[in-house]
Amino acid sequence: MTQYEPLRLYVPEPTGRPGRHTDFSYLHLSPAGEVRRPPVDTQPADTNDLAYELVRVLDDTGRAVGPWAAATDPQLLRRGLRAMMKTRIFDARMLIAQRQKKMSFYMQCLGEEAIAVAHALALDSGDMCFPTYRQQGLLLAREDVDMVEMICQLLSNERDPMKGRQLPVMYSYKRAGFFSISGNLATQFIQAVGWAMAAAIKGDTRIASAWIGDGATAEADFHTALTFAHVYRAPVILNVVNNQWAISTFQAIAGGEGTTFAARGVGCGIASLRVDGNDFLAVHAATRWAAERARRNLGPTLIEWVTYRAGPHSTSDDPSKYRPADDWAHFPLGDPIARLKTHLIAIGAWSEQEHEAAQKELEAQVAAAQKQAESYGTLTDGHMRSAAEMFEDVYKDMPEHLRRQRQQLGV
Amino acid sequence: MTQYEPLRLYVPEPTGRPGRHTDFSYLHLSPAGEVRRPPVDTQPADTNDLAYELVRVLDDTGRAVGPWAAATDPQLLRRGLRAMMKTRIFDARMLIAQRQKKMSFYMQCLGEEAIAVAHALALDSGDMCFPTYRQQGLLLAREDVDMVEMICQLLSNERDPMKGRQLPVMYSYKRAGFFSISGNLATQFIQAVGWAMAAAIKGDTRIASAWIGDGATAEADFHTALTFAHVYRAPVILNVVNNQWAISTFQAIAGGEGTTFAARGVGCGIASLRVDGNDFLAVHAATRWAAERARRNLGPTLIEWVTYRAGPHSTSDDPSKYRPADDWAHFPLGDPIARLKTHLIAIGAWSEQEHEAAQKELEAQVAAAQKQAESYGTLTDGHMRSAAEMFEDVYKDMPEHLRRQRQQLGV
Amino acid sequence: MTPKTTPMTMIQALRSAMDVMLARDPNVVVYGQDVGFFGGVFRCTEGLQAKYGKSRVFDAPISEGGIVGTAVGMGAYGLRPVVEIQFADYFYPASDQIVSEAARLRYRSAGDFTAPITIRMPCGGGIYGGQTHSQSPEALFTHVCGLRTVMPSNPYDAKGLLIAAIECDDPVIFLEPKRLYNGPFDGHHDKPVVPWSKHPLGEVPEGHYTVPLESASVFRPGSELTVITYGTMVFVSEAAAIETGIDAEIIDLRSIWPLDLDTLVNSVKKTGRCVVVHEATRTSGFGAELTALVQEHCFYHLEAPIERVAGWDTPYPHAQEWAYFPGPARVGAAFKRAMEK
Amino acid sequence: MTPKTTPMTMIQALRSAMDVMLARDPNVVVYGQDVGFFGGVFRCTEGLQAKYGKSRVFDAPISEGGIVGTAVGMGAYGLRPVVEIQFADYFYPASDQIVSEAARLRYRSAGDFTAPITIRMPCGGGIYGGQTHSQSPEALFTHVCGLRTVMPSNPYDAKGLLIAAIECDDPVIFLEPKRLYNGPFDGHHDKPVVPWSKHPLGEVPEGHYTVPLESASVFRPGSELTVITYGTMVFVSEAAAIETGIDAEIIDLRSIWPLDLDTLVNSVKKTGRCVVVHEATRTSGFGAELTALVQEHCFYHLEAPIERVAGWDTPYPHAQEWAYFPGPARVGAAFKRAMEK
Ligand SMILES: Cc1ncc(C[n+]2csc(CCOP(=O)(O)OP(=O)(O)O)c2C)c(N)n1
Ligand SMILES: Cc1ncc(C[n+]2csc(CCOP(=O)(O)OP(=O)(O)O)c2C)c(N)n1
Ligand SMILES: [Mg+2]
Ligand SMILES: [Mg+2]
Repeated sequence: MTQYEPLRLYVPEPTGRPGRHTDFSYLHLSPAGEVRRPPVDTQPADTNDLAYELVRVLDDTGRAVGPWAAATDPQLLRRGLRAMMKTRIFDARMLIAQRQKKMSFYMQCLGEEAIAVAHALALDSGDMCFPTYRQQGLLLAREDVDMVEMICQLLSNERDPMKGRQLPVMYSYKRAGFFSISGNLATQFIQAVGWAMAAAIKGDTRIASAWIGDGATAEADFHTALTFAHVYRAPVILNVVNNQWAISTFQAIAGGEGTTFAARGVGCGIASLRVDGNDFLAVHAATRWAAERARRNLGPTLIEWVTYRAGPHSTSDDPSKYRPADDWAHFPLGDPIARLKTHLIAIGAWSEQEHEAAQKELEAQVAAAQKQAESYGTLTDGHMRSAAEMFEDVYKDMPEHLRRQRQQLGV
Repeated sequence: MTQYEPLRLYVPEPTGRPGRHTDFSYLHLSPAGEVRRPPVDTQPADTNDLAYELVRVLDDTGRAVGPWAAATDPQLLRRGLRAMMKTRIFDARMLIAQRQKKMSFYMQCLGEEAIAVAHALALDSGDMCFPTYRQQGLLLAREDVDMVEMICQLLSNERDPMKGRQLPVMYSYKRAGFFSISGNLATQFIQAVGWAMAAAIKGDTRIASAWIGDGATAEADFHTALTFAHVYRAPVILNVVNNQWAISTFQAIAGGEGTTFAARGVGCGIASLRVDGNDFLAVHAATRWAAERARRNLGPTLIEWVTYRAGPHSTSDDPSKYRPADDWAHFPLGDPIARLKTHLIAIGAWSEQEHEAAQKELEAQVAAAQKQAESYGTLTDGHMRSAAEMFEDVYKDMPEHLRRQRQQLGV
Repeated sequence: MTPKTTPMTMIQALRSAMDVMLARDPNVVVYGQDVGFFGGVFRCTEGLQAKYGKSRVFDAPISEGGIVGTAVGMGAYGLRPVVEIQFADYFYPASDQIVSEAARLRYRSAGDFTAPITIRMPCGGGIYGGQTHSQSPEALFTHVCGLRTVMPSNPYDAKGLLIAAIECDDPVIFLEPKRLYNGPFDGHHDKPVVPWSKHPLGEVPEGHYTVPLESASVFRPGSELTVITYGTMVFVSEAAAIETGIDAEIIDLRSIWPLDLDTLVNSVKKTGRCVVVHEATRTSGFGAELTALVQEHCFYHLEAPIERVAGWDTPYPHAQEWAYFPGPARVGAAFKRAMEK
Repeated sequence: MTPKTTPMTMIQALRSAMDVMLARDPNVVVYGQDVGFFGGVFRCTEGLQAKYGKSRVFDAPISEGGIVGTAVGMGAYGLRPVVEIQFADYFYPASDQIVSEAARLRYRSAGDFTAPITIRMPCGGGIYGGQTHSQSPEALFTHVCGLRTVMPSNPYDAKGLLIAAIECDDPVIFLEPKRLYNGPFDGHHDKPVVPWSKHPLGEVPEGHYTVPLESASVFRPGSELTVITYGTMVFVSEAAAIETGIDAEIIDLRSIWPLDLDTLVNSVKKTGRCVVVHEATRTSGFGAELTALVQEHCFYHLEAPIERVAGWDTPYPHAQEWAYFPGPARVGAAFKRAMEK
């Protein structure tokens, strides 16, 4: 009777699955150096093209090309390379420690090191990041965060600064511009906007930087963050780390198919960029551009960082169940450490020898930190914060009922 | 020390306030007939321009112009005009009844009649609308919804089909494709997507139509609706009624400044249109276009309907406190009834005499319906549904504890 | 010298609290839907934007989640945001930010960050608001450790508690029984409304003062029966006491959780009988916790089962509002049952 | 003829329930985060997409609000969606859709539309999941009229209750104590895990059967003391009974609300003593309602105050998990207190 075919439910799928290679053409890459760099006071609606292109600086031979290639101090690049190497070494060792049951859980950022590290080096101290669990690079890029303390938290031992209350990787370092990580996805995204609004209300000069994964953009707080940031022109950088996966779920299920996460920003009236997240120079340049906008009262910028989650989601995950085992090897944006190393060697600011020496030195550093942290206890050896502390910090002052409960526990 | 000025909080404001005229240039209108009409299988990303333009058919002289001007049957247009007139008359009488305390509350749709009415006439029976409280036109445009029954609900009398449980205007007419209205804003937007997904899962040919106000787009469910509709290519029309106000709050506070609500759709990978909501022909044509996309498995369409909330938000509101009293008179898109009337007269399908006669006839119809409904009781005369019914429909079968409570009440 | 007082409605008292705090503490900001230019749908913030400027008092998008989420961020920065949820019925979109974030931030960060925010919300029925303008969701908040939940029953307490809430370093859910905004409503909906200007608790000091959190008040002393209640039900219970002639001691919790346990335990130990009254839905309402606490602490003093009077376990209906509302007749009947046994 | 049974873990039993219902009723659909290709982070839906196709079993975006919101819409259409919230701790973004929509749709539309949906969520601690992978939020749901809240404690009940939930025309919150997924955990975390294959309740019929909603089970008959509990705490209470030597009657509620009041009232009337046990935070936990109900219905039979054993009023800590968890020692101590007085 009707002229129409039956309706059908469409369910997106990745092209690759275990035993079947991924066709990465879905990524729509732009060649390095080809995407324009508008002035920082550009109108948000005028960034529409940038939300679909990909800002890249490093070409395949390691040269820095195009309008986003800034004259960056090689000293800073070397610092960045070392921080990325340190992050990768740190992750690798902590993974082993988790397998040895010294800690309950771990999450690495393998393959995504450039994003947090270059971002950290492009911000000012005093700026506040609202990270997810995959931005340990923000901390490891800084000189003022003690690895021993971080590992004490991972081990949930008696020096754990979170007093044993948090999952291992859920750090909080106010003094280092690192907001307390929540286990509930996306909540920090709107909080960052609130922090930025507060800075604006108080006439501060510090800005906020909000972090979220591709998968978590489907949560409400992504939308509220974009809305509030746009309405009040909040001085905030809205970072979406699109590492293609959310546990077992391909980014198309979060809405990445046929559009980009950056495009969401433009729709909401926010200047937006889509950037090669494995290109240290592009990350640094784009962050600087966005930070400049925020500091000049020009409002928020959304940046989609395109990268790949090279490791399992967490120590509870086994990606070989849902994607090709060697997927990362084929990911067209490569390895951020290898790419920056090639660049530095190409410009004569680094060498294989220096790289090897740095690798050894950093391995020793991390190992020493781990050893020291373990001397304060690990999850399983009983050297942990006292049960009495469990009742503290629920409120500023402990109410009567918690005193009674603590007493009942007999601690 | 720092090179930057202090940050400042930006808070958007309407140009007009009591005693100060609105500068409506912020609306960015396109001339009638100038916006292109792409084929229904256009790629969502290719509708970007349409999300910033304004689809209009009726020009200032009442002629239908441009690619969106379809050869619409004058019979249908006359039906639409009468339905709009009926809606306005219905609202006016119910407002008075509320002032007479026959009902607790009322909400009119003055100035927005074209949107719901033309939409209703462009859908098929069996399609399901998920409306807000301002789409009574969807019901009043139909022949199969009894005004007496509607008024019984408004009066909360003993024939109230909602059994006294709902606020007056929160209708539910499953048989007329009208989903139960919620007092909580935005919730219906994602439910419509779920309904549409269900239709697709079942291989149905019926589609869904979701409704939301400009203000409520800030809620989470707007975002989740766009995300799910996009991901699963749900057969749904996503209608945003931008009537410039959300109670006392100007649409810029919902994020309308420097962008459009239609642009949100494009960012999410959804084909989007921005349409003159006071232009009956434009509403009808755009709805047909979107419905055709949905029925052909081409996915969702978001439509921003630009209009103006001519009356107070509800009977509890006094807009003279926050906007120019004569604002509507200056609204550049005019009055939808007057505009369609002019068009019909211009094409020789209507006359002043017919208009006057229709007005009288409809007034009599509404008055008669009201009179009949009032004969079954009003809020204040005690002829209401029994208190015993209060305990029904909480669950399908009444659990023990509700039986006990009903007993306790002694009913 | 006693401070100068003025007769105020509850709305004026709440506004005065915000006014005092905006003036005293540059870190206080006030925002929410319609609270800026217009001054809120209940007019609680009227005039404050004009007085303190748009970056201290402003309109927010219709996003309860965004409002509370930004408040948490502002709190982390060092501000003391006071936000309005237009009706308590609309807090649900903010649940995650309230429960997972505001309530837990201090704990999970071991004090590194805190959320000293106040979330105001009008609650309760009696205005023909139907199921989405009448709810009393306090019990839900009391199950969330880290939150403080407060509900004043009169202008004096409203101002003093709101100032205490704003000054408190913990997140505070501040519930305002909207049926009390204009007068001490005792449940007799068919009688004329008594204005606050006729009630002693409508006399409110002009400047700064606090009513401490975690302190209940003995609203009406009595010897035969203890009534534990808060909000609108304080006056309904008073009416029931007068109408039944039972010498009931009425305790107004004011702070629902954490609460002032001693005041209620002492009273029940004295009277041996207890009725718990609230407007919220009965099952797992805060009356359940109160009942549990009283039986735990006063078991050997109780001469009869503790009675609970509450809203029925249905959504708040529109037309049958007064059959739903636990008015003086229902409360009085419970008093009698508690006395009989 | 008795139906054929197979030893199943709770995960297998839940999967079997969905399998049975997907096969029987073309209106059943299953979706949630990671439930499609991968089969769920706890593998409860493993194999179902391959068997029933992508439009019956599929992955969803990370939006609990969207998952439940679409489920409400699908329910209104006529489907019976069964959705998974990855951890109960993450239901908050869906609160508005659960409370204001699913629970109230039938009521507000006078039956015109309904929401026959099942919302599965793993709950409870004991896996070092910290404060966002350990919560037991059941009490919050029980305060919302229109919802049914269910929590099985073993594979047999899990399958029978899940089928009953899917077939139920009301929205059902289906909480799965994740610590019981693989075996009947009794709280002795330092002892080896006992698998379900060693427990009689791990024998599960292969086909369709139901465990009716609103029916509690007397998990362990006894004469000295009534223990009202559900989920993991059933086994912890059993261990406490064995260890204290107290002849406790353990009632497993199974349906938390609406509940089977008669079974518990009859038991308390028999024993005269009552302990309520749950893992959730104590204040305004469902233990408060249970305590209130028991004192209302059994006041004159009670020989001692009703004891509540529950999680402390703090977030679920990570390292101090076993000091937080109400294990057999704490439960046993309460048994003794209840017997002493
Ligand atoms: C509200 C909420 N829902 C679900 C989860 C469970 N969960 C934890 S991480 C994760 C995937 C997140 O993916 P993405 O945002 O892409 O970040 P990535 O892990 O790739 O860095 C999920 C579903 C959660 N933590 N919080
Ligand atoms: C969740 C929620 N928050 C707040 C409200 C109160 N409220 C009712 S209508 C309204 C304004 C809605 O404006 P808009 O979406 O633009 O629709 P319009 O009234 O203009 O048609 C508000 C804030 C509500 N009903 N629900
Ligand atoms: Mg990801
Ligand atoms: Mg509007």
